[in-house]
Amino acid sequence: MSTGNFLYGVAMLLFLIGFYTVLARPSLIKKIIGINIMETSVFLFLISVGSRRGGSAPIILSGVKDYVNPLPQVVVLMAMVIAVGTTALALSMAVKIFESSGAGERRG
Amino acid sequence: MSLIYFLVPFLLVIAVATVFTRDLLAAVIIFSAYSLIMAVVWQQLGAPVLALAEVAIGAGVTVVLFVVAVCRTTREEKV
Amino acid sequence: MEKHFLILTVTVPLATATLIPLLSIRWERAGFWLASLALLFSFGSALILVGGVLVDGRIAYHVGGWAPPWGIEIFLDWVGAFFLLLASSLSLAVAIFSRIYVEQNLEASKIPLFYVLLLLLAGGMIGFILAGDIFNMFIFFEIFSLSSYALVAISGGLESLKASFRYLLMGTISSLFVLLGIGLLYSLTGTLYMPLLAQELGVLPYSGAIRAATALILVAFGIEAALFPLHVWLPGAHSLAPSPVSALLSGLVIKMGVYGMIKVLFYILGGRGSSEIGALFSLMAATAIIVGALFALRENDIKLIFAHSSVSQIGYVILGIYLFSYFGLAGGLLQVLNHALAKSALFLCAGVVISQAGFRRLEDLRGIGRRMPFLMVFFTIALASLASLPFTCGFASKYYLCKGAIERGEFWLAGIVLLGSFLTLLYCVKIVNYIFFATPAVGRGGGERSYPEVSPWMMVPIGVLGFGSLLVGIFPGLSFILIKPAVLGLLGMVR
Amino acid sequence: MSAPIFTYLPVLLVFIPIILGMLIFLVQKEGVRIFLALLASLIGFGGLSWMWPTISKGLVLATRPIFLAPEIFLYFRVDALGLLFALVSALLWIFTVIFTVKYMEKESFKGRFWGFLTLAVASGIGVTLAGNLITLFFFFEMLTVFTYPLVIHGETGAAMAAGRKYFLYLFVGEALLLFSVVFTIFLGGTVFDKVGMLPTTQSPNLLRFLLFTFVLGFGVKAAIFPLHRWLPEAAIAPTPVTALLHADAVVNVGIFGLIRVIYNVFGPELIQSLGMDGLLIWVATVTMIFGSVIALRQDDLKRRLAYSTVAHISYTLLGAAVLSASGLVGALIHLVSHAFMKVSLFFCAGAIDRGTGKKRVSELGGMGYRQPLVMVAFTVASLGLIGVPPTLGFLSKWYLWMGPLEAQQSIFLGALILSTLLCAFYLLPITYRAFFKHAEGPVERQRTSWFYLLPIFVGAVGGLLLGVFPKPFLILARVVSESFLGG
Repeated sequence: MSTGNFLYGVAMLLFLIGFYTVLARPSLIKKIIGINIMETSVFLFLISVGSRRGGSAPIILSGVKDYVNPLPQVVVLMAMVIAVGTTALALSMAVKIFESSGAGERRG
Repeated sequence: MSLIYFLVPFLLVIAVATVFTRDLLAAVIIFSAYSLIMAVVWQQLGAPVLALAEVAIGAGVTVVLFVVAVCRTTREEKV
Repeated sequence: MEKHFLILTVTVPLATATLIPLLSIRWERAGFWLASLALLFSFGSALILVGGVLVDGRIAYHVGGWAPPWGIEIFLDWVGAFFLLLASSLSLAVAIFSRIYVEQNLEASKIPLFYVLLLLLAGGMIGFILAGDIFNMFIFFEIFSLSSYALVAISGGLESLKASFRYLLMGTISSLFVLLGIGLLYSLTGTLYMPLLAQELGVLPYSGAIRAATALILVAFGIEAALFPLHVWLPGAHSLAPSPVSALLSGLVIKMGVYGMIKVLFYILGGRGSSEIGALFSLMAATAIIVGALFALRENDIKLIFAHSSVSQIGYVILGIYLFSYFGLAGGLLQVLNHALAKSALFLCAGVVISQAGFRRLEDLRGIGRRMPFLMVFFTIALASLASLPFTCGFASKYYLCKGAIERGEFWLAGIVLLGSFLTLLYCVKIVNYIFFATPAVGRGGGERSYPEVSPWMMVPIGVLGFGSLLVGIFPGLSFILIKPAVLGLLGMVR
Repeated sequence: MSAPIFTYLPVLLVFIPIILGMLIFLVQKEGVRIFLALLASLIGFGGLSWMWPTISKGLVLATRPIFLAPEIFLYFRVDALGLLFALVSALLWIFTVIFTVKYMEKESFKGRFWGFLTLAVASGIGVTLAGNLITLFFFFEMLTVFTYPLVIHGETGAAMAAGRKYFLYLFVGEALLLFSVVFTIFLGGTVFDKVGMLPTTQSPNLLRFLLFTFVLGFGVKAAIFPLHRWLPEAAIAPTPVTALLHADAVVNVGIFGLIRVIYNVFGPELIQSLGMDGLLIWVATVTMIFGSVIALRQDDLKRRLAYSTVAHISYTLLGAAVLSASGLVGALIHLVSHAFMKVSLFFCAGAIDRGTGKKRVSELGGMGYRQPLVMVAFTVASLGLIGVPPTLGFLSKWYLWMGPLEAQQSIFLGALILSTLLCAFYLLPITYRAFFKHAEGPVERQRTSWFYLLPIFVGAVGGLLLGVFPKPFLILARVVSESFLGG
């Protein structure tokens, strides 16, 4: 089993764990944690797509020939920033929902 | 690479632990550990910049946000 | 020359959004004026760009002067021009409408935030339309999604917060699906630039990985477009958002999901696997048409009726796209135009009623047509267009959809289209009955309710949308200036 | 006939009344509204009669198509069939307007009523002048839309219920119709310029299916059994509206559509080779007997007349479906005669209702004394509908009887005769009761307004006069049958 496929499987599992959290856990904060787990799993997937066995960081050094592909990393970096924004927005909503309903739990 | 094989089960266990911890503050702290391990995995995969970013953003900023939110709402998760 | 407008039409709204918080410390109305000016600029440049497309067919701009595959390209072609024109004009109309609405319905401290989010939403959508590689599509997708979650929640009511949270959860899952799909496509081809991607994918066999990537992205855009089983977030979010926001969400944002689907199906896949995808999605769209209309028929709150009706109407669009034929696609695009104009006019009218009279249930609307005749005439024009009566845009779009379905030999789909428009007619008539053919509701004092004058800031956008609806309704051929080459272009990509 | 206005005349004839109708909504003064409504009807009738000399020579007046979108174009083409229906509508329209002036005097929302009345009849004329399926469908659906506010004009619970039924029936029909229209255009035909526009090479079952949806689509409006239920319900509407529904536009337009489908879309040969003519004839026969029997049992005068319409409209369908020359002529003449008589009868019912408040047949005792002129007209119109010489009704029945004979289907001749007898049974007792039975309670003679009497007598006496001088409509009907069945 190559590292790549192994990591794809791990990412899949983490994604499902996150998905379960979003669907099944009643607490809003837990749901947001679930979203974060899903996000990191997708990032893990993207990074493992870009990585090569024995590849080095995409920094030009003398003597290094085999770089990992930098493009997925750029993608992940931007997606991470967006993820923080989403998390912040979601958390502020959760706080407001808690404040105006008196409980952080979602009903219905 | 062997470090990854060592870390990944740990990652999964921690993720599951985060999900099933009733105390939200504890869950958030476990989640920060999850982020740190994830950062190490990424570093191993040849993405040191991203690993750094994950430490700063995932285990740093996000967790702070979570802690603030938990403090302003409630610690326990009702089922 | 006009290709510089390509980048400006995206960046001006986004940049203005950052200016608003600064300026509104001193200048109370900074939000409104800056947003309107920025969107006016976008609209103007959209017109110039569409002019350019009419001449050249496709205009592209390389950000920073780097050509793809290294640099980032944004481009506009016929399909894009069609959506760009809609997005920029509707956002402008909504921004103008918001002036009075927001002052009456939001706390003063939230008004600058409202316009910031509005600009981010508009800029994000325009960027999404123009993006030349799928990753930029994803970024802009996130920008406008995030701002639309925030806009739904902006009034701060518990119900709207909950609706917005549900929207956020589904939206985030959808964007993660997009990201996963992008990752898969990248792992297969090593590029994110759409033409190259299409080229590389064209060489590869149609494997499970391509199928998985397609499915992920299509499902994600299906969530955004509120396709039937994925639509659960829509009724709450669209009915509880402030009315101008609902207008923009129903009129435009869900169409971005459709646009995304078009991009994936034609620009990236080149129509590959259209039979299996088409069968599944047209089934979902058909269900959406019927179920959405039935739910709308059951509801009693005007904004909820319109929200459910959006599910049904977007079903037509998606049905048209998955027919993969000239008439199907033309009908789908025409339906985009029809629904954008009609539904946003309806939500704006509902906004006026809610804001001026303070109610939203059908029983309270009794006889309102006699109190607000002009507003309600526009309202009725929009309803007629939704219900696809003759001499409305809706008729032409349903006609083409029906034709497309019959051409494919799928009589049942033609039947669904007609049944759907019959059900639409039923709920439209239900509303019209309350508005025009019922004794006016009694106010608290015992006499007929009185209504304050409607400000021209609100009437003008509604009037423009209404007249636009009427104009394209009587001469749907006008929109074929863009639709025909757009559809031919799309079909040209099918391999 | 090279005057440039002549080539645009059909367009103007449809759109000027529509624009006038829309203007009515903006006008506040009742007098101006009446003027506009009357002007619209006069323009309609004037323009149509101006075309009569040309069309009756067998010529056709076609305008340039106006393209709204690819494949969707407005195209007007006046042939003898269209002109015949349009003339009847326009002529009765004028008198409906006159009747309405007095009838709706004390009602509220008159602006709305006048506006929609004008729009509805104008769309009805639009259907008859349409030259392609899309135009026909456009005006057909607009007719339904504009009639709906008229049906629910009273805004009472009963009116809304009737409106709902009207709406449900007609729009389901229209959905089916749109399907058939799109399908026909897909098969390659849209313009009514030849007999039988469909390619005969198509699979027969597909064509049968298409004919079936067409018949359902138009049949709802033509109130053929079992799709007729909305028509008696809609009798709750004000009398001018019932006149509009039964004689002026709505039902006529339904039957007009069926004739277009039988002759222009399919063509007699195709219908025969599909073996569908029998089906149409049976549908017509069942409707005819069924409508008459139900009418016998109705006590409400307007409902009795409504079921009579169900029966009589299918005479026309029967005549058209036997696919013989005299059958078709008879069908068309019967349509004219029925329109005149039925308008008169409904106006009588309206005048009785407004004058004495009586709505039921059983309450009409002594009415011959209270409103003698009205009842005399009622009797004349009844006789016309039954088909007593020398009314137009006799002429039409004569031709109608010839139709099945020519086509050697004498069983339908029996049905026609039976239905005529039933017609006498449900109409003549009303006259008998009015003149020879005494009323319960006080009885005084009433003066009936000329706004009522003029339209009533025009209908009744018009039918009588046309029986003696049938030329204007008979020529048109002959031209129609020559063009469709080759003389």
